[in-house]
Amino acid sequence: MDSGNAAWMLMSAALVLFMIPGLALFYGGMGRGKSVLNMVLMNIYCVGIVPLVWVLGGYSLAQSPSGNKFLGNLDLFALDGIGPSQDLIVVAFLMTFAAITPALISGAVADRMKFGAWAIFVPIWSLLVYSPVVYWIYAFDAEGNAAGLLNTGLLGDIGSLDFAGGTAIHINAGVAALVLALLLGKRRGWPNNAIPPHSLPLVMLGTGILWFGWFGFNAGSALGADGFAAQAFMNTFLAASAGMVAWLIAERIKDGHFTVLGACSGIVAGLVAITPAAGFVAGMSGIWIGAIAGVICYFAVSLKYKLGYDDSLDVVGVHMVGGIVGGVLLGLFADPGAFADPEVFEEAASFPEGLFYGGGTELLFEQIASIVVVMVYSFIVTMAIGLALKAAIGLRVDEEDEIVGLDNRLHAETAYNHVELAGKSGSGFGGSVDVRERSDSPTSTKADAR
Amino acid sequence: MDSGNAAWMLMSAALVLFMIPGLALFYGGMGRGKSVLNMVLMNIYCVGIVPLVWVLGGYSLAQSPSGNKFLGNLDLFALDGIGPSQDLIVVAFLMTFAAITPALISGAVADRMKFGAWAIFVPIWSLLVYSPVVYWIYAFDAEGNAAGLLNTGLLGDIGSLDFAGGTAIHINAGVAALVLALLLGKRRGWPNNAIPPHSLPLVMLGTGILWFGWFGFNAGSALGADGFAAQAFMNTFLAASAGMVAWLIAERIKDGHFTVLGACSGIVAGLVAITPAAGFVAGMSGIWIGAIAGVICYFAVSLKYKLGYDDSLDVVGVHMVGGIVGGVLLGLFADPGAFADPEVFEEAASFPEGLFYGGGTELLFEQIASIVVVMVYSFIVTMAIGLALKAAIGLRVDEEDEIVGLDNRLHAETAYNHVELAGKSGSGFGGSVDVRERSDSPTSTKADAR
Amino acid sequence: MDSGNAAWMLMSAALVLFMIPGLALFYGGMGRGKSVLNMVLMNIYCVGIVPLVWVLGGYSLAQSPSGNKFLGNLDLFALDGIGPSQDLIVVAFLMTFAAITPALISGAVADRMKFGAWAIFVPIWSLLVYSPVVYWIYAFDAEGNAAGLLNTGLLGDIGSLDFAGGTAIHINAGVAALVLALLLGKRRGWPNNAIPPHSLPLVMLGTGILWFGWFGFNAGSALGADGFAAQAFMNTFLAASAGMVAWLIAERIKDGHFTVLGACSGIVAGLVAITPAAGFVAGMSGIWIGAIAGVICYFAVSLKYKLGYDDSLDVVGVHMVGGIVGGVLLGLFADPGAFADPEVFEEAASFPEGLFYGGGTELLFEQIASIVVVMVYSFIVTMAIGLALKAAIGLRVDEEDEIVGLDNRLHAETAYNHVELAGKSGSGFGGSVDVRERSDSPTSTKADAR
Amino acid sequence: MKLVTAIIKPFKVDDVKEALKSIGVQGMTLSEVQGFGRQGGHVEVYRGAEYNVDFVPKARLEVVVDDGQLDRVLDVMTVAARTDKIGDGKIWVTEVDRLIRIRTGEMGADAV
Amino acid sequence: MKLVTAIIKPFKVDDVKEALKSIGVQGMTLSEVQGFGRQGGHVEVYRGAEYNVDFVPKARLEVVVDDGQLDRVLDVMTVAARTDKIGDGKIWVTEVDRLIRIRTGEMGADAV
Amino acid sequence: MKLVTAIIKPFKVDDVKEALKSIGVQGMTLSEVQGFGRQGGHVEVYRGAEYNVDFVPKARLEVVVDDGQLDRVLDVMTVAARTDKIGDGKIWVTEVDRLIRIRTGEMGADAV
Ligand SMILES: Nc1ncnc2c1ncn2[C@@H]1O[C@H](COP(=O)(O)OP(=O)(O)O)[C@@H](O)[C@H]1O
Ligand SMILES: Nc1ncnc2c1ncn2[C@@H]1O[C@H](COP(=O)(O)OP(=O)(O)O)[C@@H](O)[C@H]1O
Ligand SMILES: Nc1ncnc2c1ncn2[C@@H]1O[C@H](COP(=O)(O)OP(=O)(O)O)[C@@H](O)[C@H]1O
Repeated sequence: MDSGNAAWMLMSAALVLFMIPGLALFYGGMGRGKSVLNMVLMNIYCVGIVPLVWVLGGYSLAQSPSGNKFLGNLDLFALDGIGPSQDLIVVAFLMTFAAITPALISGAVADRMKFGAWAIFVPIWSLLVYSPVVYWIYAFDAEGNAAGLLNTGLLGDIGSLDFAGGTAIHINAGVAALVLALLLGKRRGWPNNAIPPHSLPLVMLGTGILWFGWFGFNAGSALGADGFAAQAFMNTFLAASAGMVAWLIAERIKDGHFTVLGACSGIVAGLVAITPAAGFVAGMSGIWIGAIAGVICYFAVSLKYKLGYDDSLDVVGVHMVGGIVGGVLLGLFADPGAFADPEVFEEAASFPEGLFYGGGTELLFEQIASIVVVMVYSFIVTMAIGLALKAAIGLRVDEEDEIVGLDNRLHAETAYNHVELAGKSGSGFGGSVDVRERSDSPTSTKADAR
Repeated sequence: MDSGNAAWMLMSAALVLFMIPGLALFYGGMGRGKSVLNMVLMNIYCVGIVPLVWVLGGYSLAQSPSGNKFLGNLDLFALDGIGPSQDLIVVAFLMTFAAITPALISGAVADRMKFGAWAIFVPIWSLLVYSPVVYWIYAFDAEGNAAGLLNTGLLGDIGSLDFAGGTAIHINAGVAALVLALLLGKRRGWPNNAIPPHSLPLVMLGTGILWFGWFGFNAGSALGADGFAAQAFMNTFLAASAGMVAWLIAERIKDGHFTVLGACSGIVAGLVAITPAAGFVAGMSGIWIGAIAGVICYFAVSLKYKLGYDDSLDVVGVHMVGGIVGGVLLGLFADPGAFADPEVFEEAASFPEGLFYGGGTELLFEQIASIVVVMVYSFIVTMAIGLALKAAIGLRVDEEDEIVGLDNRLHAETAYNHVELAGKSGSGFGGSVDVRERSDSPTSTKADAR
Repeated sequence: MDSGNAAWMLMSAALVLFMIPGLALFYGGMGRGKSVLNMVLMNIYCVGIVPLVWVLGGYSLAQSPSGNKFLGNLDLFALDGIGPSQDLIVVAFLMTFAAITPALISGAVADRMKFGAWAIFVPIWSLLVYSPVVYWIYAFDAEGNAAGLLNTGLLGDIGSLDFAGGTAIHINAGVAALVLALLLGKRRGWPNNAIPPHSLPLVMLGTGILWFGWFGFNAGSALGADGFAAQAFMNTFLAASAGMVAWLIAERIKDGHFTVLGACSGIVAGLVAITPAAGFVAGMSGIWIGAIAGVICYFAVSLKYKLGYDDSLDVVGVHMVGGIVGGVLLGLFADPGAFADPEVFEEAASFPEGLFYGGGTELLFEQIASIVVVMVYSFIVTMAIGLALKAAIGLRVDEEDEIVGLDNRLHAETAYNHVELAGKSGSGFGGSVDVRERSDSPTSTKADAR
Repeated sequence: MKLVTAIIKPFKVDDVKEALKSIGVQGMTLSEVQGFGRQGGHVEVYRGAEYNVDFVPKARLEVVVDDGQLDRVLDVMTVAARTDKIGDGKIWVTEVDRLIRIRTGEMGADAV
Repeated sequence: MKLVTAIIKPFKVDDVKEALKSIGVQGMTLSEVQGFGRQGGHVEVYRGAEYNVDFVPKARLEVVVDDGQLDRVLDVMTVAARTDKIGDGKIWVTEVDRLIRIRTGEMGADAV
Repeated sequence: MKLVTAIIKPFKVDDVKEALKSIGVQGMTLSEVQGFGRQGGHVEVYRGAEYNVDFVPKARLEVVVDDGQLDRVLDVMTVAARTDKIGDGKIWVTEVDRLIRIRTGEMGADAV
């Protein structure tokens, strides 16, 4: 790797890491003021525990050439054999993806999941669900040929495409979010009572950080600072813009007003949908993909009311649905020919074309098949992990914790303590709801297994 | 472009994009709590609509070699002929500039502009004002020679200089801001009643993001990671620091205290002023330019009280005035000789010197002439667009909307819903002012053309 | 420097600059709502004044080859002889370090220091404490050989190691923080009354920005985008993750709950501790260093209650202690052999090994000796500056200022003005505490020397 | 003396304050409250879902007045706070036994 | 008429509101307050240090009711707000001399 | 029983609370309010412009006390809240007809 490519990859890894506090603000702002810290902690915890799991075993399972289609081996345990070198940049880059994927799930379990259960769920899910799916889509054998279940072709000899993790990350996390939402059940009062975002400026800030970081996510997935990365960058940019505008128009027509939450949701929907396609489409395709995702996701976030699952912060509606939209549209818009210029990306020529660019329906079917496989696998294994945890320690907090708020009851903290009426003494904790209650229900007992 | 230059340009484009949520926080925090979302949406909307307009036509108008001094043609419609390649990075980089320029204007129209009018104003202004001005300053013919009205020399044979958009962006947007402030009139109660920033921590955060992003804005305008970029980086750094310190000293002397809003305004003033000069001055000039801008802008933000226009968040006082200060001082401090080392920037030798570096007054007059031309053009065309919109759909919201707050009335949202007194049911919307009022004035009617 | 390395260094300098608003939020959120602006201003003021001091004299004192072991000369006054070139990137990169170091101190003086005293303290401390210490650790003579007191070896012929500023920055600032906390005395009511963080979401955001920026801090200290930088990046990542997890576990066991403040503190503790070691350790050492620092700092932040100094936001407990942990552990974990591959870093071979990698105890003793020297010097000189300022203008605000809040009394601002009950007129300042009081104690008098 | 408590629309605070000032009222105390009343039962649409909103923001003004001033104060307040739309609010009056100005220790009518 | 003021636990607001609605109360006013009572004197542990917490968040409900309704209202409130734990709060009743509905100018019992 | 309502300077809350505790008052309720009074009419300078500030932050303490305790409570409060500067605030007293402790259902003086 030359220094220029290395510079871009170092930067991309940092950018994706920065997405995690961005996501914490995006979700935290969208949720309740009395459980924002719980949401924040669920997110940043992922970037604590997952990197440790990743360097020990996750990376090896996901990326080592094991000779089979399903899973890597443990040859790279504790990064065995990877000394100080630029190779580490790619390990670190992928580590940020591993960390953000379970964090995405957290939005669906807002306000009601035991923190202890989450703390155990995350590393297990990372090893049992994330690493295998990544292997299927991105594994290469020792000669550098595609080796995974899904990149070698399920239905024929062409493999499905997923540039930066539409299927591996967004659909995968979205399905897991659905499973946990089903297992946890609805929040008290939902859907009759409004639970509006407690801080939309934080949501906007989180969205801004996500967009900024997503350039690292997508253009960094080119693994260098070349024309390939440039196109991925441009597609990411246009899809987010188009997603925002499309969502704004849809909500203006249906609901009568333009909202900040709508603009932010549209941006994220566009970003999710372009993720699998960023390095495989050219020209104005990014606009189409973003705009279509913006409209479809706008409608998808209302599904939960019809179907009755409490996907609190719309992980399913935006990440799962947006990921599916992007993955399927890639079957239409994939245009490797545009990249064929050897200065851009030599190997592009070997990728399949989409329906609109002369490739027929083969890629489209591969895309759909891959998506279905990942959805089924993620659903089943996440369900198994969830049921096991439920049986072992329970997934859901007490009703009183939910009413009083998770921040106070689980974490002994309150997010905001702006008011200090009593100048000298202890009303500082005054922002909290029923702090004193803990005298009735000692923390030491209640905190167990949270 | 080698991979190192490409890496820096990818990063620079991402940095400038990140400035837009930064600007939304800077303005949003400085404004009222009841219209912060309106401000945020005006800003992020720009990075939704402008990129679409830019790739379709704006870029072509601004950058295609058309053979005249005034405007490009539409040969690059929908980026025709620009396939996946590193050229796209520059298109994307310039796209972020196009997006942020109208966003700058929004600060002047806070608390009282119809969102629908803004939504239409932005793309039109981008095509009719922004693209032509960019062409005048940055157009090159097919052989790479300066071709625009202002970079070919208005008064003689040397063109005016504008490294990263002092005239094209800050003065241009500042004048448009003045026009809209004049057309909209004053906010109710202004200037008798204080309208203090509703969240200074957000202002500080926004400023931090702007400064961070401004390194991409200015040092990215070197279009590579060379000594030229290094000097632009250093100048940007020093001018912001000096602007902050100068403003703090000025306000300490005149008002008696150091303020956070003063420090932030000084930073931005310094950054604006160094923008046209960043790659043309060396040594300690950045400190002088930043410090002078800090002091002048400190006085300029009070002008509105004397002259009576309600430039709500000081777009005119900081961006227009700061841009003028920088543009004029460049006529004094320009020192292309310092860059002449071929390793730094070969072509620098062909740029004109400022008064202090042996160039006489020619550059100074060119700078002033260019600034005047852009100001006049921006004033007239913005006024025409504004008047047309005013006649067609009106620019200003109803008085009641203004009193109750734009967030609630236009966007059906409230920024903060920290308090959830009623644990179970719907007081979540409680943070809003007179939500219920909408039963009297149905959204469906009122929202029209906003 | 090739363009790739330059791109990474430009980016790294921008990243470290961005840490300063991050730090302002981290500290500001952790402190009181009525003095958050004072905290913010103490931080951003550093990035105003220090760069000016740095380019004038600080850089020259810290980095010019003067031929002695103790201090540079003033040959590089006003960057004399450093024209536009990539060398400026390194000057700017180091300038961000100079700016953030005194900002770190501010957390210890929260809620009670005169702003005027701080304004004078910062540039003096930067010249008298920061520049010399940097010289001792990082000075090179004209031939590029180590020349400073501490990098030439105190106890023998091998010098101590400090990759990115564990001793020069974190221990140095931590000791100065302790000195000022001692000189200022305790805040009213401390430690009997709780002073909880006024906004934990801001703390989390600040932490996220710090982590993001720390990649520039540490991996940028490789001065290029090579394997050395890659390893520093990976170590930085793992140490932060491990620090977070370790702190969370420690507080769960001792206090009964996982907290957001704990997670954030653990991240910072891990980052501080890996700073001196980032480019000298390999494999899983980053995890060990981060985890050990997380646990030790968790205990260290309680020391102030036992010893009775009011280190308000735990600068001593995290930065001084974390820096010592990292510096000492480097004596154990240093593994230059791992870097010996000439493609990674040729000169690594000349660095000493730690105890665990066959180097015996020599490096360990050098590390300890260097740390002690810096601590003693920083303590004495900071104490002298502090005492002089105390005698001259006083360090501590009036009791009434402290009760009412520094934002209102020193800066005439209030951080949050969310509520605008009175639609039309001046209750906008309503968020402030006793604004009116100033009629009794005119600002003009009181503001003197603040 | 009487304590007049008024629950009004937030954006009417200023009109009421000015009206009271104009008839010589020299002090009052304002707080933020949430009101539930006939206005209640409204339905909001947000992000594609419908919600009942029960409590709406109101302002609460407390003014202690001399018995003689009471009628004028009530008249002026009622007029200034009125928008003729539902949710305009209530005013209630209670008897004050004692009143003290803290600074001076003055009592009763002198302390108003 | 009477003014009933209740200081209750914040998460009980909804139960009390629903209970009052069910017996025909059509309006009430809610505010955030901080309470100090027997509950006081609790010790918190945070970041390794112990603190006394004096004031805890409470909700304050004000309801103006007809004299005839008073007993029912008090009964219903007491039951709905009770958790049987310390800190459940207080209810006090004061006499209202006059009541005005701002929108219509109605007075007295009609204005409730 | 009486309800004592005091509007005081925010940074005096703690002194008043401690003073009341010291004479055996076991409960009180605190809220944030904004006050307008003689203090009013002050001019602020910010960012080069001048503003009138009408409302300033105050704290509002409510204490229900036995008739016998009333005088002591008023004395103690007045002293503890005083700074001798304008804006120190007011205290007013109203009659309480009934008082209920929610947890136990106790009524009247027992419920204080
Ligand atoms: N019985 C009551 N007790 C206390 N406050 C009341 C009562 N009825 C109404 N309010 C207050 O008055 C406000 C306006 O009442 P509402 O019934 O909505 O309007 P209107 O009085 O115009 O018919 C309510 O939001 C509430 O704060
Ligand atoms: N004398 C009083 N005056 C005013 N408010 C009181 C008084 N006593 C208690 N309160 C309020 O009632 C709340 C509950 O009182 P507390 O003594 O804690 O519980 P309980 O009434 O269940 O014994 C307090 O937090 C305070 O807001
Ligand atoms: N008539 C009144 N009714 C209700 N509250 C009042 C009244 N007069 C004063 N207050 C409250 O008392 C506070 C202090 O009153 P002010 O006139 O400023 O000071 P002082 O009583 O020391 O002369 C005011 O801010 C306001 O909250």
